[in-house]
Amino acid sequence: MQEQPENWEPRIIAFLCSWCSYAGADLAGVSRRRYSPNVRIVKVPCSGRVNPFYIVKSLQQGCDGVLVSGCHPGECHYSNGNYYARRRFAILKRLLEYIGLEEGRVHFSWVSASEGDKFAKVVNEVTETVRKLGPATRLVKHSPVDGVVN
Amino acid sequence: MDLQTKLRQEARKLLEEKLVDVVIGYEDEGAPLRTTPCFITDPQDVDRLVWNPFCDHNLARYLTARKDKAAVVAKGCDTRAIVVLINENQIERKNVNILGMPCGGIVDRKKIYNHLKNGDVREAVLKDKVITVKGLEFTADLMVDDFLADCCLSCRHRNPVLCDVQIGENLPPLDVKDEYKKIKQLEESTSEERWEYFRKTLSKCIRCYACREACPLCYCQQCFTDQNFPAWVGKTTDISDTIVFHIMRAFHTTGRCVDCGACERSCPNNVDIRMLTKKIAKDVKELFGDEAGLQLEEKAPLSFYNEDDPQDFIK
Amino acid sequence: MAPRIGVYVCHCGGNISEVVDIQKVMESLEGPVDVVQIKDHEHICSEVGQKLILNDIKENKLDRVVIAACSPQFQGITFMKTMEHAGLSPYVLEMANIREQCSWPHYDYPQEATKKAIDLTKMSLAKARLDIPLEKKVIPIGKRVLIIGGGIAGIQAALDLGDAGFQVYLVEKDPSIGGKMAQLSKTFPTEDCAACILSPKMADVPNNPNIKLMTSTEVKDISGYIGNYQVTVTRKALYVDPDKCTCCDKCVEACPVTVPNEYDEGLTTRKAIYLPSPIAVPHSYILDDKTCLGLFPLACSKCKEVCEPNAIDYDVYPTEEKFTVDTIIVATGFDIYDARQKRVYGLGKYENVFNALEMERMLAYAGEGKPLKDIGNRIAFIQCVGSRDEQVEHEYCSRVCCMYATKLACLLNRERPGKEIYIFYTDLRAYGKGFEEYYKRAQSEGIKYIRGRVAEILEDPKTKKLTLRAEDTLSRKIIESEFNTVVLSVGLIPNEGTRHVAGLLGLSRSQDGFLKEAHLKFRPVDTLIEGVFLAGTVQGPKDIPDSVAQAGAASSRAISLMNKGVYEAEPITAQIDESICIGCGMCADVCAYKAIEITVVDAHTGKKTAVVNEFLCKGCGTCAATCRSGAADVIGVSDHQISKMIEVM
Amino acid sequence: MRTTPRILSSEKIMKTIKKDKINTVLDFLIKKYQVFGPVQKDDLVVDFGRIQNGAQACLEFSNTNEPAKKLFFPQAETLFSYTGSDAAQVSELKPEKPRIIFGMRPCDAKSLSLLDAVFDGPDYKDPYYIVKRKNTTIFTLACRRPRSNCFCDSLGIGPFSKKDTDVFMADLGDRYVFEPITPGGADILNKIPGLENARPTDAERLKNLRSEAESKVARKVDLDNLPEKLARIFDHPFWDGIHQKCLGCGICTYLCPTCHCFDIVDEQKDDKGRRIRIWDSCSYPTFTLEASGHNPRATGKERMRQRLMHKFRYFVENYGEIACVGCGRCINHCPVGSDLIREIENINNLK
Amino acid sequence: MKNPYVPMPVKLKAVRLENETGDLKTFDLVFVNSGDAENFKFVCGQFAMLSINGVGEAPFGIASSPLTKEVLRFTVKKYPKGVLTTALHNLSEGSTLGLRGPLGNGFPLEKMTSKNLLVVGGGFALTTLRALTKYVLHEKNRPHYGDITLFVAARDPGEMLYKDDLAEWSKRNDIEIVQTIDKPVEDWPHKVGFAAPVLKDLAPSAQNTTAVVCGPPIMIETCIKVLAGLHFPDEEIITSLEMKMKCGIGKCGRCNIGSKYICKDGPVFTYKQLKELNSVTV
Repeated sequence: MQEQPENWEPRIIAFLCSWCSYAGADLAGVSRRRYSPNVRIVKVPCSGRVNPFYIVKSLQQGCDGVLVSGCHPGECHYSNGNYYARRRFAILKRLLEYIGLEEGRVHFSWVSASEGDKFAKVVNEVTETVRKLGPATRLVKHSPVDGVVN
Repeated sequence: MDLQTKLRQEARKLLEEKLVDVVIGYEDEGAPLRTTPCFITDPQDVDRLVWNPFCDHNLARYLTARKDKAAVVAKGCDTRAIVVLINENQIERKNVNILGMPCGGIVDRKKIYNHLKNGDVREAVLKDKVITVKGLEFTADLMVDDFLADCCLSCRHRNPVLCDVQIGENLPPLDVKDEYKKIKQLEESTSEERWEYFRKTLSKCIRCYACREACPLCYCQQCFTDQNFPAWVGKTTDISDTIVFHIMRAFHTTGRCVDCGACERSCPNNVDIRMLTKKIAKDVKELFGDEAGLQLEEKAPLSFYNEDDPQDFIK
Repeated sequence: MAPRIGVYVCHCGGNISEVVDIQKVMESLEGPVDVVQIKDHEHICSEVGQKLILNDIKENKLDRVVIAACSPQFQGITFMKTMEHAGLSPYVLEMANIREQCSWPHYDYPQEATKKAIDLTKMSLAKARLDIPLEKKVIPIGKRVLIIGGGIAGIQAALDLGDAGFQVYLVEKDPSIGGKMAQLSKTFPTEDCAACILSPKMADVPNNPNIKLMTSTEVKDISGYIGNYQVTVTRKALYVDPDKCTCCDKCVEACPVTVPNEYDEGLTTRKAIYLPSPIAVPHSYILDDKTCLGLFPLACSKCKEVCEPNAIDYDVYPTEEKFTVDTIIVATGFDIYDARQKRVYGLGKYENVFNALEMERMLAYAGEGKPLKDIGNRIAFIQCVGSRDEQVEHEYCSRVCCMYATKLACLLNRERPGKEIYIFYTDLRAYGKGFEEYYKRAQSEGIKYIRGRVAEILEDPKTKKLTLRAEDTLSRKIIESEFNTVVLSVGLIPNEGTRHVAGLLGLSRSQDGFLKEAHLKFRPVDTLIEGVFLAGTVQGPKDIPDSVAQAGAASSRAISLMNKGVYEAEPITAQIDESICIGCGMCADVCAYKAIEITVVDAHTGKKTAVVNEFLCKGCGTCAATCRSGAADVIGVSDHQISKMIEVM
Repeated sequence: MRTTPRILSSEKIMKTIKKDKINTVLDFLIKKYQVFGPVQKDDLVVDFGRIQNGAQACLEFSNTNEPAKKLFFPQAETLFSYTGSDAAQVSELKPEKPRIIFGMRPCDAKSLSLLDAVFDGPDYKDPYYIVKRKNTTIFTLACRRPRSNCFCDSLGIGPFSKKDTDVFMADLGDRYVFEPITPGGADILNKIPGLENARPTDAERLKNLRSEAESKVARKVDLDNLPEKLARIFDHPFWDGIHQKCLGCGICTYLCPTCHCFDIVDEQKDDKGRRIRIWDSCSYPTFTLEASGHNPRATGKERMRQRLMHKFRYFVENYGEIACVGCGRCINHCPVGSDLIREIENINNLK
Repeated sequence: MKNPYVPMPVKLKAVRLENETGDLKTFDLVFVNSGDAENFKFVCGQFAMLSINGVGEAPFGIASSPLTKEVLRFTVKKYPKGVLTTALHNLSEGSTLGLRGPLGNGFPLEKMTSKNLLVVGGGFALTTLRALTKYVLHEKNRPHYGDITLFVAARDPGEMLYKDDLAEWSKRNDIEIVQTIDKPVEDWPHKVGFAAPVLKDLAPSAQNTTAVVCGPPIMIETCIKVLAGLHFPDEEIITSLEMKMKCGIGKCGRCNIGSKYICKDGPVFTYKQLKELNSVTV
């Protein structure tokens, strides 16, 4: 655990499929289920839509955490997009952690439209994990490389 | 008859009978410890073809741009790359004539230079698995097998997986003890250590894209690095940009990389590129049981799924 | 020109404004020249609010609208309509969800909620800048339906649609419609005679002017999309002109070739020229060109010689026919599990082991007083043969076996009393209407149900009697007992025709191999391919009433689509940049809708690229995320847009 | 173009120091200057890096993997930054301390005079380059270990060339000798404590070492009529075959001390952005690809031709010299074994 | 030392759509700093780099005459893959952008004096030719030139650039204007056909005439051949080339033909020079 700057709050981006997880997030809100406000949501049609670049770019931009959430297996509105996503992210997550991204920056979940509670729980978990890790540094692109040699 | 002679015979036959327009193989232009790709169209030139442990290029790289019918000299890994290229519609099976070479491994020049403390090799003669290297201040006899490329040491497909003519008998399978030893070692280290390792090796990258260009499977008309809408990766040598480039290039080889080692060999700054691609190959095998380029009409692991694929990483 | 964006921040009558500092949100959006106006409103979804938007669009020439309010899932449609009223594309509207995903869950963190609301609105703004004014794609849709499969489900759907005035092409690969039901003796639980209830329906088919019946016909190819499916069928050579044939039977007498009769599961024989079944529709003799001697070369022409109406012509060939339909109902049915694969039960090896369909046929004959065979007094049924069996990779329950075994047992019992009938079952499933009562009645009639799996059957080589060994799992006793006849209650499996049609249409199959519905609960007869529906056992094992009900459902789904006259396709679809695409085909591999094809676009260079059929595409974007080169993207949720949204972070 | 001021030969007093004391020289310089020198990056790679103490320098090397150009023309460099659509803000170009490049080979030193022609030429001046150049003093280290693909001789440079440097250094085995070439070089040299005057025999010693080193430059290439020859063969079928094996990677250009093509791109996050220039390569298809989709150098043939023409003909026409210093890096590192010398010989042999 | 990479801020004063397809827009720019305006001296045929912060930079020919001090005019074609051209087209009036220049050599107006001028322009390459025409038609300059013919080719009437200018010039009797479109269109009062054949039919006299040809590469190539066939001397055929540019000052290495950089030594070349450079067009 590293030392955290004062008032630092994790900034987390979430890519939610519009049919299950986004609706699950809505349900959490409708049921006034409290959860941590650190997540910014991008609605995508399907977890299968989530290009690995979305995750990598988010990390490069300085997001402290990334969450991708879709329909449970077998429940994909588009039949099987989440199955492809699952394979893609199994590889990507392992790769990112292998190159040294801290375990706990990138998360995946299945949240259905009826799982408002689960959504809240996932967000809280993700936020807490990221909070423990502290601000992202490793993949973040800071500023110009000027000057001369490394 | 040695394999080189056989190879030349076969190439001559193919050209004379006009079965192919060109034979893509290796020739020796005199540079010690290396060969260079050659494109032979005249049967009279087939004696330029050589076959030795310095034939390290993956010539499948040259097939994608061709419209004519080409014969290509291909080692086990090269034939696997060809299989992937056929599966991905990049070449037509009928347009390529594969001269399959059972391969005992190729020499990693950098290992020799290293052994010689970066000595400047001015002459090298290969005879029966012994390379006699000469520099201005030294002469040394080196065993080929002591200087094989890393990818060859863990090679489990030394024989062509697909070919029209196989030159020579199949080699027995190599006794690969721990294919992923280096990867596992790294996996077992801490996150900080891994980050430090990759930061260090990737900071040597000068974004010359030789790894991409040498890779037979990096055939995209437009690489993601050149994409504008949106521009995913910065073009600088900022460590973040460099790492993202390598993460995504490696990711794009998922289930496709045949571990021919072309990327790493081509790197002018000795970046450990295979530590990324091999890791993915390992994961693909562990998670999905797939290995690239072994079968025609096989779908790449990312364009396929099983309902019971592992998902323990998903909340 | 730069977009002109109008932003509306909704108070939602306090639902939002009591938590989120609306003023701050609005201030944070000021600055960019393309944000023409920022307004707040108490209830932007109200009529007044919508009028405000309408007015602003006109007055301020807005061409993008960002609404920070409730969830787009909640009021999205309302605002999309507002956009349409204002003459704008509904796809240049973006909503920032600052209620469900902001003020409501974060009511106790007003500051954080405000920050989040600002970010979400800015993200919507970033996306709106790159929105394209898409329009729904309208496809005209006619009233033509292709029904593949002429079993009870196909027949029911054809009649429903034909009666409703739709033009039906009913394609059946066999010479007669009727399917498996036509082979049954009686039906459970009412014990109606199957032929008696089915044959009137079968007869209605050719009599319906709206149904074009095509028997002995197979679907060769289907291309296109809803409203425009191009169908190619192959019609087998018939040799016997059904219009001329009088079914006088003289040809049959003359025919020298005798082969097993499929209708009776091979228990009886037929000639090379024959009537497919007594209730066949069309009711005409047919000639089996695989066994007929008269065709190649002409060695025999006995049937032709005796045919008085001159209905026989050897010199005919298969023909291809093409037609266009608007929707398709797939009703290709099932096959029974080939129990010969369960070697321990000895089907095909032991004389007195039969599968249930064979027993159906035997009973049908017995019922007519023409028993095919003496089946003895001790009869055992073995349940779940090829169902609920991981060994043969059929984990599913076939749903009908418990009841048809009960039915067959009752019929056998009554046919000649004094029998001892045992049913060895795994679990007894009598869930349907009248099933439990039927089961009780069978028990009361003396049918013995034993919970236990039969481990093996041994045949006495001399007497041909069968010794069953099983464990009674209730009493925990090993049973070893001798029977005259064993009936295997075989399960239902997907058939070859289903696989073929699934391939043509790109329909996905469930793990069990049956075709997959769009949603198990809410769209049980729809498929993911727009305009293609499922009826009957093609979707999974079911009994006759369920098949008929589903056929009705499928036809009514088709009717509701076609009655509109037009089909509106979502404009959010995948898009391929041909100048970048290298035709590797990964996108096509992952497309659940078969909407992408790899096509040679430049014959000269042989350049291949992916081409999206925008009517088939549903815009899920899996292709775009799979594409390595960035050639595939989704209009309306483009990589560029999402990248800009990420940049807001 | 820069003209190098010369010092009078009477002031050319050679200095010397024992090898084991060389770190003291570096440590002294580090106090006043930003010192860059060859640093061991891994087992095989020696490259220029900032030296924080003398021990970091690796003076026993054949040549650096990458040329010295990046010290003056970095691979990525900010031209200016901005906020929103506001006007450009150019940050102070002048570095805080003067720089010394210690241990550059004569071939690389020569390359700087070629880059001067481009960036400090008669028309447009490149301030970013010029500032770094003017702020830098160069200590050339004579090359006693030419490699098998070195051909600097053929370009009139030679492993002991004293041109285009401020201080010339040579390794005498147990000692280094220093010879001031420019007044600036002499000035610095005079301030370094611990240097002794060279021995009377050292000049002779240098001469011998020089011919020894020169004899190790095994490869030669005839460049005499090359520019004229190239002018005649623009449309020769020769170009159809030569590029076949080229992968189109940027190694030969990135590692070339004289190649200087670049791209200019914008990078932005939120409303803070900057315009940067980054190395680019004429080997890349995207180099000349226009927004319309048109590409004047559409295939490897045109790109390979451009590279050779530029080095051996266009540069000569524009600046009077060949844009090559014979360092051999492009040959050593070409992944497919393309050999520049052989290509030139092939051109020379063309009818 | 002037930093040649740093743009001057300019404001977009007016934008106008030029064609029916909507991919051509004309931009009128004004300098933000008065000092820049005073120092900005250019000749017809020169170009400038326009840039948008965060997007990038690209070269465009200056379409306004040096005699018009109020605004600098550029016409930009938008390409789907052109990041900058797309961004430019999305700008609204009042936006700030950057400008570097003037760059390049411009037309050799001195050498052209007392000659007849044949100005041949195709498609949207009419930009610097507009500047040239405006310039030579100016009352101060008109007496220095002989007969002036302006030959304009476009795909269809909708793609014809600077319709207002053409209309205005048509009213004059000291310039002949020939317009042609590729395919016949109803109510088109001018010529029909591709530029080169129409030019050939027109057969302008080569006598004491300088021809200036700008257009798409294929048009330049064919028109130059026509002119050469009509005995225009190589050095009297002048053209302006385009190529991808980054620095605009002859350093970044991409826009050369032979040893000449289009940005620095061009974009204006005579046919004679091009022949020496092994290239008719790029």
